[in-house]
Amino acid sequence: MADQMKREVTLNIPIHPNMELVAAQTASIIAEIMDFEEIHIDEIQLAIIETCINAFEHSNSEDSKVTVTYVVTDDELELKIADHGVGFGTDKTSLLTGEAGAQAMQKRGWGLEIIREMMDKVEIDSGDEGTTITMLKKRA
Amino acid sequence: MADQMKREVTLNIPIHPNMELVAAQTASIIAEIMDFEEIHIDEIQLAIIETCINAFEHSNSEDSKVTVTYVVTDDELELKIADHGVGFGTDKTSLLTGEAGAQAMQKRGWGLEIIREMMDKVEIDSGDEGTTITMLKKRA
Amino acid sequence: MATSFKLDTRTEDGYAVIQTDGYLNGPTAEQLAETAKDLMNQGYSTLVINLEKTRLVNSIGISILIEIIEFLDERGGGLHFCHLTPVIERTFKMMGLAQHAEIHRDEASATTNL
Amino acid sequence: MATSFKLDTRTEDGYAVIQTDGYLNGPTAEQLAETAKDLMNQGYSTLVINLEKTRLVNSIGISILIEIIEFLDERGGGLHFCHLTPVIERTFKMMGLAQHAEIHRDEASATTNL
Ligand SMILES: Nc1ncnc2c1ncn2[C@@H]1O[C@H](COP(=O)(O)OP(=O)(O)O)[C@@H](O)[C@H]1O
Ligand SMILES: Nc1ncnc2c1ncn2[C@@H]1O[C@H](COP(=O)(O)OP(=O)(O)O)[C@@H](O)[C@H]1O
Repeated sequence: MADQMKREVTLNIPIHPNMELVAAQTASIIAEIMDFEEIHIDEIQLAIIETCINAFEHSNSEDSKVTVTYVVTDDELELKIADHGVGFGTDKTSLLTGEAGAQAMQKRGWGLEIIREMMDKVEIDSGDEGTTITMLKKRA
Repeated sequence: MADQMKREVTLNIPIHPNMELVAAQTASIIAEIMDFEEIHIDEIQLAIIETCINAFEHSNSEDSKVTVTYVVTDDELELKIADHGVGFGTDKTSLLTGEAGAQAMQKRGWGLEIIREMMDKVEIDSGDEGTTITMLKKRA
Repeated sequence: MATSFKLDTRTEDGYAVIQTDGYLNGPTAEQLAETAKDLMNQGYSTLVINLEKTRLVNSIGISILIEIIEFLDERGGGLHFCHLTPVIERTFKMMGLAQHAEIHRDEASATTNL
Repeated sequence: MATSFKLDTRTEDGYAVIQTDGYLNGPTAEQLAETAKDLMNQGYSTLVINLEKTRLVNSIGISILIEIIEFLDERGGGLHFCHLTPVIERTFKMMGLAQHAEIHRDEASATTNL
């Protein structure tokens, strides 16, 4: 199999309102250059926004920074969104979601579910050193 | 005088066609969040594009990377665009430009002049370690 | 720092239309909620929110939209949305908004039979 | 990797219109130059380039536009631009394009008297 080209863009944003838009917009133009469909670009943007606002709201990180790494290969865009905050256990996500949450019009606790819905693959690596969410979108 | 808030976004792009658009687009959304006028956002984007393609074309940098730092204060956007390439003397820019260049429809050698035209302040720091172009745009 | 976000309001016979322009997050959805409550207090119990110029809505913004629905529900009002992108529509459905608000293609179909 | 760039061509009685959509850089301006030369070879010596859907043009793209102007000049043709953003128009003027090509507000005013 031929070696795949791999290109990396990294972005550092301060934890501050609207800075998630910078991360989303950067993804949008990279995905556009990669010739992703518009609907997939919207999905990627929403997933990044939700991941960033989670880091903004919940990480309590001292350096107040989020690093986004965009790894571009021929037909996939991988995103790593990392903070140096307090981390969380995967059991934290115990609110109603899915059908039950929708029925109850549960207001919060949807972020991770939205991210999983929008992307093809999502991995959470969280601990004392912070949280890194790695997610993948294939060009359809 | 009150302390000004200062926020920094940094972006690393590989030297590769169209990656200048990523740097420009990131500036565009930051400037939009800062409430810059549309025409000034276009000016900032063009200045970044010209600076990046200069680094792409001329830097011969081994790490093949360009780092863009966006420094946001209340009413100014400062951009630093850095490569680790061969650098250049400021005497390099000896082609016809300005009126004479326009008269002759000089094809190349306009990048730095365009950058200066689009931004409020431009500083070039270039040497063996690479080139850093620092430029400033005030919100009108 | 704030993104440029705009709200346009139009009142018709029996309903009001709010047109958003820009990113719907916590603060901007709060603006929208204020406007919706004002209209409700002016007697417009049926509201149409036109999202044609909004491409991104985050989950905090949607949680505030749910509050608007609850507010209207309690007062016997009704909320209609139109011009959702496919991704916004999907997110609205995930979070249960489609149960208590109606989703339409455009303003014309949202306002027929109001 | 390439940005999505599109060219639309329309021929009229005595002139042809090329509409660009997207970023004009080296490679995309070369595409435009090829199209312009093709039209010229088909007998259309007057060309209108409509940049309505182009927001960014870099200096390498402009250098290729100058080549198109030179190509047309040598063959007695003429080039007209319309729908330039203020920044694109300023850059065209800086680099001397305005001397040998005409700049118009829109297609209608570009094609009057052609
Ligand atoms: N970057 C993060 N750092 C710390 N905790 C996080 C992070 N991301 C998510 N969490 C935890 O996961 C929970 C669920 O997140 P989410 O599904 O987005 O819902 P919400 O943000 O509305 O609570 C959060 O309440 C938080 O406890
Ligand atoms: N980042 C850089 N690294 C090395 N040389 C540079 C860099 N930026 C500009 N230069 C030098 O400055 C010259 C003038 O640049 P410019 O005005 O943009 O015109 P052009 O790129 O068309 O030659 C270039 O030809 C090059 O020699």
